[in-house]
Amino acid sequence: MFRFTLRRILQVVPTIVVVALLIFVIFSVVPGTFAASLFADGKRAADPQMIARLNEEFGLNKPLMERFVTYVTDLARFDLGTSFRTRQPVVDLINDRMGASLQLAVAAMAFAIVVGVPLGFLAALRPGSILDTVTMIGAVSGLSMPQFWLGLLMMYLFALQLNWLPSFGYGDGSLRNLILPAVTLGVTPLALLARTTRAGVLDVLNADFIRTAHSKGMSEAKVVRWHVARNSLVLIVTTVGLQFGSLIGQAVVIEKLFAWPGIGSLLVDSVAIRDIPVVQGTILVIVLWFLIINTAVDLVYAAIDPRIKQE
Amino acid sequence: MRLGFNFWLGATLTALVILAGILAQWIAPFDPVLDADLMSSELPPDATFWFGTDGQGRDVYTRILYGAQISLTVGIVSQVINSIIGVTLGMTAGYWGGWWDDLVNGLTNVMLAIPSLIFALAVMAVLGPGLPSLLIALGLTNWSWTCRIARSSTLSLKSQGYVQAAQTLGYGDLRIMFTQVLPNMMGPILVMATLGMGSAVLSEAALSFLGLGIQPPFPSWGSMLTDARQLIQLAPWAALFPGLAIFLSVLGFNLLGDGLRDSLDPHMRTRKP
Amino acid sequence: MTTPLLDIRDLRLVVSLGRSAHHPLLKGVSFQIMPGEAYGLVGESGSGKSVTSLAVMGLLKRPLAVSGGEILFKGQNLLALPKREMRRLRGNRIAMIFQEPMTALNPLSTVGRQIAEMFVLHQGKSWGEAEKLAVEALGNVRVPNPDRRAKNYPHQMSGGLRQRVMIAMALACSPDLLIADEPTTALDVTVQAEVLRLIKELCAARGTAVLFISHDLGVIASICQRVGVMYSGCLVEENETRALFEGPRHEYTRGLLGALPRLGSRSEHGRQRLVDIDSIISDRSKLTESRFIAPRDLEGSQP
Amino acid sequence: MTAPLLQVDDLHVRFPISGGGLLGTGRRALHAVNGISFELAKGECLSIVGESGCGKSTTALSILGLQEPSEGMIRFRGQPLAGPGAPGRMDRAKAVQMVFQDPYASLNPRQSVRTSLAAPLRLHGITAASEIEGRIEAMLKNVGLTPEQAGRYPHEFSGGQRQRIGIARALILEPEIVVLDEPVSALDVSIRAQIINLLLDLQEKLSLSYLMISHDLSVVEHMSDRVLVMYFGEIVEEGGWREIFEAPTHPYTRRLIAAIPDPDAALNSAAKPDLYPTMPQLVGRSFVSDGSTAPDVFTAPARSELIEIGGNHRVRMAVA
Amino acid sequence: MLKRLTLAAMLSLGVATGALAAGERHGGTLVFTAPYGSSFATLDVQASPNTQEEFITQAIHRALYSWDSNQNKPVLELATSEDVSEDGTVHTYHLRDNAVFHNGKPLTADDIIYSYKRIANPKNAFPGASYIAVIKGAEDFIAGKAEEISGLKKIDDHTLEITYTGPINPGFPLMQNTTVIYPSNVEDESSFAKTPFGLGAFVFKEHVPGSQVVVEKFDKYYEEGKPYLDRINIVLMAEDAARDVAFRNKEIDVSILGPTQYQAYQGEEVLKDHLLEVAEVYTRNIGFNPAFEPFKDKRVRQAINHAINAPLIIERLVKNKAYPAAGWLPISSPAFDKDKVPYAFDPDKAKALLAEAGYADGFEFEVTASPNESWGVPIVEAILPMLKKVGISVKPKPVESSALGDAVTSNNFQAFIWSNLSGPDPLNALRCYYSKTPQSACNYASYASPEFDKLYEAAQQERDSAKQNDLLRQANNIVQDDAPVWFFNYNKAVMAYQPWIHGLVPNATELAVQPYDEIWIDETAPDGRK
Repeated sequence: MFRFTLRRILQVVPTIVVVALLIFVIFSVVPGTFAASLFADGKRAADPQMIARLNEEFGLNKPLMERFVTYVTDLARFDLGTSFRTRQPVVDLINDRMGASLQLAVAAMAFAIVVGVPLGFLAALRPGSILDTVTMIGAVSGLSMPQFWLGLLMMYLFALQLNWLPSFGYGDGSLRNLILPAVTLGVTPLALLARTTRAGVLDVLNADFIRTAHSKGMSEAKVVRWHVARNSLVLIVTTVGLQFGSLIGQAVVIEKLFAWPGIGSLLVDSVAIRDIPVVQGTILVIVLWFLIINTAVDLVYAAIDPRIKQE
Repeated sequence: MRLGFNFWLGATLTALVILAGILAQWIAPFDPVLDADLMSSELPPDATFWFGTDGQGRDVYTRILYGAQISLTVGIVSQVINSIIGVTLGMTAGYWGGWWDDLVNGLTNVMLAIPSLIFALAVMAVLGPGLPSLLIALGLTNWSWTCRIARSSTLSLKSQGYVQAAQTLGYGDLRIMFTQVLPNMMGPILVMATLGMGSAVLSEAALSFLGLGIQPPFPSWGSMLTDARQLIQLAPWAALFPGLAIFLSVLGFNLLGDGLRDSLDPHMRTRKP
Repeated sequence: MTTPLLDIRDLRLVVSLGRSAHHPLLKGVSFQIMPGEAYGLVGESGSGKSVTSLAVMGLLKRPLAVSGGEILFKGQNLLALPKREMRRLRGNRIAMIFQEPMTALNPLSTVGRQIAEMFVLHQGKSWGEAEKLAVEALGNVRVPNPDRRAKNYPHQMSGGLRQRVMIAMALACSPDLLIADEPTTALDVTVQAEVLRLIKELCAARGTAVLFISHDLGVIASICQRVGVMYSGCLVEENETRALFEGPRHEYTRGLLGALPRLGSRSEHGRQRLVDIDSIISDRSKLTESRFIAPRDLEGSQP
Repeated sequence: MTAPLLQVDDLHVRFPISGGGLLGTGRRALHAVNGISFELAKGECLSIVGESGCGKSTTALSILGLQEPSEGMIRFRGQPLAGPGAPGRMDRAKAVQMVFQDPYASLNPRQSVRTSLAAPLRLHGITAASEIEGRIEAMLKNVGLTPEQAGRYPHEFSGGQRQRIGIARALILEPEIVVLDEPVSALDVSIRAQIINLLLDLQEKLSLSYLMISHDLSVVEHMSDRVLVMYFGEIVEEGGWREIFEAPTHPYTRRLIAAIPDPDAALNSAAKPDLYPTMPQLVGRSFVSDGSTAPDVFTAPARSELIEIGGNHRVRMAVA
Repeated sequence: MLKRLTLAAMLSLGVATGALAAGERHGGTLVFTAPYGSSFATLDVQASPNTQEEFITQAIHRALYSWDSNQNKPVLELATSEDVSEDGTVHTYHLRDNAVFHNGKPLTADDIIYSYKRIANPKNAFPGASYIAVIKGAEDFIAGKAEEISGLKKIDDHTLEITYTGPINPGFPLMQNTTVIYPSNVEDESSFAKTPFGLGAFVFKEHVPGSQVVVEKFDKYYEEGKPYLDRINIVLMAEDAARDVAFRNKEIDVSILGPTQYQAYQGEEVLKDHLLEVAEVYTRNIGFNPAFEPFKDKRVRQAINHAINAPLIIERLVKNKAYPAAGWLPISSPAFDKDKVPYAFDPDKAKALLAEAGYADGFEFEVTASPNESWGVPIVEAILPMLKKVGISVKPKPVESSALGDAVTSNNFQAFIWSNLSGPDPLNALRCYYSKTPQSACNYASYASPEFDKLYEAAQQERDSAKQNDLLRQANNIVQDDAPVWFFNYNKAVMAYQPWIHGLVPNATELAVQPYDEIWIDETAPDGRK
């Protein structure tokens, strides 16, 4: 198991290296500069000297290869660089935002799991029932909704019309502020989880070993407890992992809409003002997060399924 | 092949979108861009303006019809690009194996690790807003699942007798891939593409919301919705109908894809995330 | 005359194709198995032999359904038994082993635990006790190092070992009847021979009757005392094994036996053609309409 | 003396297995085929028997060019068929063809019978529509199908009919050697006889050479002229069908034959042991393995050699 | 000209500060909004040119000068008086002797010298360096050629002499948030970004990144009896919709309104009486590139101005949240010409002008535009059918906001739509039409007119502000006549506030920035905030 773990962890390295190179290339050809973006709102007249000064300060007038070498050597020392805008280390900025992002992602995922998995399970145990039909219609609808539209609707309903919840922002970080964005963000993974759980449980129910279990004289409840639950867990864990891993990236729109101070909105804002070190750092962290979660899922997977370690 | 209710519902919705797109020129009562009279802005739905007018005084119904063209273009073109990339890489990787397979696998892992919305965001930032950029951005971001499916299908097809037979009969690799492998994995690829169309339409909306989608005056549903969200209280219809149009067309694509998949392979129920 | 252990009377099975359309799978099948007897059902794919066994186990799933007849086990009609009662019989008094030992075992559970489930379910043992009994059961099917093997997962075992695990599981509660559905088809010949020998010996020792289902006449011959030949949902002929092989009466049985290349039957002078079954059978569609040929029709007595 | 039709000389096939080492990059080699040599004469039916994983299919795939040999030579009429100097796919296609085991997986579900048969002809330069049609018609007749069935798709046929189509496809380029990979094992008993008969008829009619891969010894006995018994990548015994079936010498061969569930043997329990006289005494020699325990597939086997023990009959022994 | 402004200002002041007589009340928490982004870039405000950070500056920091919204001009803040030399270049400041930094250090001339040197330090590359550049010797310092800024001279602890490069009004550059004064006794400069110390009425308390900055009353603030508030939460909220909901839920005390909300709020009984409006110093316009053939001809540019019904767009699309533009200088500018009429909407005249110029059949051009709802693509969409009627086809060329600046300053456009600063200093505002101003600086439309230049240069030399304004007014009218841009509107900024809030002022430079030390909350405020 140790070797397996170590191997999975080391396999992340090449991927993250390629991602790092890829985003460097992409953002080295992006039009617009941070310095020029300072004048975008028209609130002050453009100042070519200042633009030149800032570009020099940020090393943007150095040759691409030189910038690349700096970028790579910094990365090798786990240094994500310094933000153009805030002049703080990018790591600090991300640190500041990570808590809110994690809160949102964990809450959304918890909501999705708590609602989605039982629904999918029950639907699979009674295929064709009203519960099944409703769940699956709900799931496909959930997957078909534009997220920010849903968020806007919820915002108006629960915050403005019913006055139950605050509409926006992090506030003091209380649960009340978290509910709307988390629920909105959780809808997609919820729908997916309900579907995959149902599919996974149905697949297990159709497996030969379930027939064996029945042939042993097991009751339905025992079959589910002893054999179905654990076996369908493999698929559920995978889906949860994939979703959880990509949730921080997916949260961009929701964070923007609900003014949630996560790294998704940090990314979008930084793209808009071309704060390239922050953009690169944020994407790297989002990707790293995805890879870590996936590796963790693989390890959990291996703990559940003894076949994996032997691959 | 038995196609269920879902498929037919999905097919109907999709057909409506396609019809709206094709017939827009003839059935739309107004011009989507030029028939903008500020004097008649934000009118509620009535006999003239079936879905009301937007903030610019344009007929929402007309723009929704034309918007279908954009959504379809976005959905279909981006998925065609995705499928071509995914199938080409996946099929050759599965068929040839070796270092090429390792390389494609690595690339796929990288693409999977970058959330597609973020990748699209980056591509849009480089290319600038607009339809061609959007097609490229969405076409480049979602091929990894197709690639994986193409690769695994190829691997399993490769051991099928008829592919081996083709090899022993002297077929070249490319000929085998195109005549023996490709036609027999079109099912799952088609399913992926159909489901991908839905997510492309949603991505278009999300990118529009982030200010990086198709920009006006093109009446894309995503940008209509984004523009109209400011008017949600003054002219809710301007936001309601584009939102509904997105929802129903994506629902159509999803149901169509689900239905196709269920009929092709009842065991392939698990959907890509 | 003893009462049969299993008495299947005019069993009819359909597959429903919609609200009212049915397609018959079994068109009235009757046969009996005596206590301790090994009975073979032989037939080609689609002849209905497997669904017969599932019907006995009560494991038919939609769209398959029993449409008529009785399955009497020790005089009790299994088809009329409440679910709970049927569960108590299943595994305990009637056990089953399946064709694919890879998929018939839960891949995420140790084999020891899967055997132990039998003792927990039917004998009310604690898990600890049951696991010990499971090791014993593995020893009984001659698995080497049973205590180590009990901790293995199915994928860590060869096909032959897995099938032994299935046998250990099936025989755990010393059932009265063991249903074996093509248990050796997926195995290599040498392994097959060992598994067959094991089934034969263990059942003989426990006095367990066997309903053995196979498409392979050789396998059936090596294990069963009596054989029923099925074709297209009907039992077309039934006889003692030796009698059936030596003197097949039904044209289908004759064709089947003739079509079989038999070891040692090749003559000195080149290769002879095998019997083409279609040259014997006049009209396949009429095969099942012809009269069922049972031994009593020929000899007037029963074994 | 003319070269034999097919000559396999010291064929080795090893598969690299990834997954070893810390990063999964370490490679071990699975020894699938370990130096087998044999010849196939014109018009002969040579069978390779053995249980799953013994390397018999890998050997066949190497001959067909579907598997690159790690070592050794395969020659067709004296010309290399694999390795350096080997001909292209096109030439090999006219020399060797294959009939596959699973009739359900061996036909492209999206191609009609006509397409399946016409495409190889076109590929090999036959473009005249009338000639193509004529050859398809003749071939379908040969395998017991009617020309009218050419327009149909595989799913419209039964398993036996599909296998006939598979045979037709293998024969359409008029190859000299046909590899039969378990040609009847997936078929129902009653169909088997028809396909076996068909194969025997075609061999005679078209003077084909068969290389048959099978684990079903009764079919092997029925069809073969000579038999190779393989066990974990090596030939352990080789001989004419009579030698193998009437005087099996290697313990594995004996186990294999004894395991066949043969109705006659089962019913006459006394018959079988008599078939096999006691093992011939080979002074100073011993068998490397008796075939009851599996050797390690990741290492090359212990040194051994095939010893001639009678006319046309050889058995593998440890090197003295 | 001040008449119109004061009128507008008084109207709003009446609303906002009408209850003055009732007596200011001390205590309470103000929940203020920062509407320009989802984060504060840094708490080291000297480093940040963004409006967003001005909300912090306003609470925590003070600069040498400050903007007096009521007088509509910069006034001395940290000095009680100044002496100006004959030629107007040397200012001697007498600093407040009661001003204390939050870290306890009293303000001295050293702090100002320290701060200006920090801002101009070439190693820092701070945006405020351009403002410091008005001090003599600063250019050399910024370029790294000098150790000191020669124009800065400490006379004693509370007297500072600054020599400027010319007879300018130093109030405009030295009131910016990037030129605020930091204490000179902080060792680790990086701590300014975490725990800022200033001279302002409020002390930094807490920063929740991406959410809010909390400040609390500073007991030793130099103005007697101020501030009134105990605490201010400066909450980040960029989404209009979110702000709207929050304001209606009384979660926030003030909200900057967009056009649709302005219209909605005006129609609602409970909201309409608590709106603060001001004409801001921004002019929205479409700039024409004279390098593009049709735009070479003045008649074409005038025709476009005639062809577009700007008042209609302002009424329907901008919901009256703007004033139609008569020329470049806005209503709140001291050089605004109230008698100058805007281009009339007259398509026939436009057609005639186009025909004269040889474009009777029209032409096609691209407008580079950002997504901004008030001066971006939506406006281009609105003029599109109007120009079509006179034969001109317009195509929006959408770019991201950050790319707009690049496209315009690199002269890579046929036309662009933008909102540009046109005040409060009219001399500085009209610099953008002076032919010696580089295109990339702010002469985006590459305007060059000898008559304009002559008037502008005269205005530069004029010390009398009335005469200077008169010269600039004439220059502005020349620009209007030449129409290098389509004059669209001047922004009307609107702030909604809760009824319990008092002391807000109509800040024409940026309405969202308010003097926190003047604001107080009355009894009707919700319990938690009283």
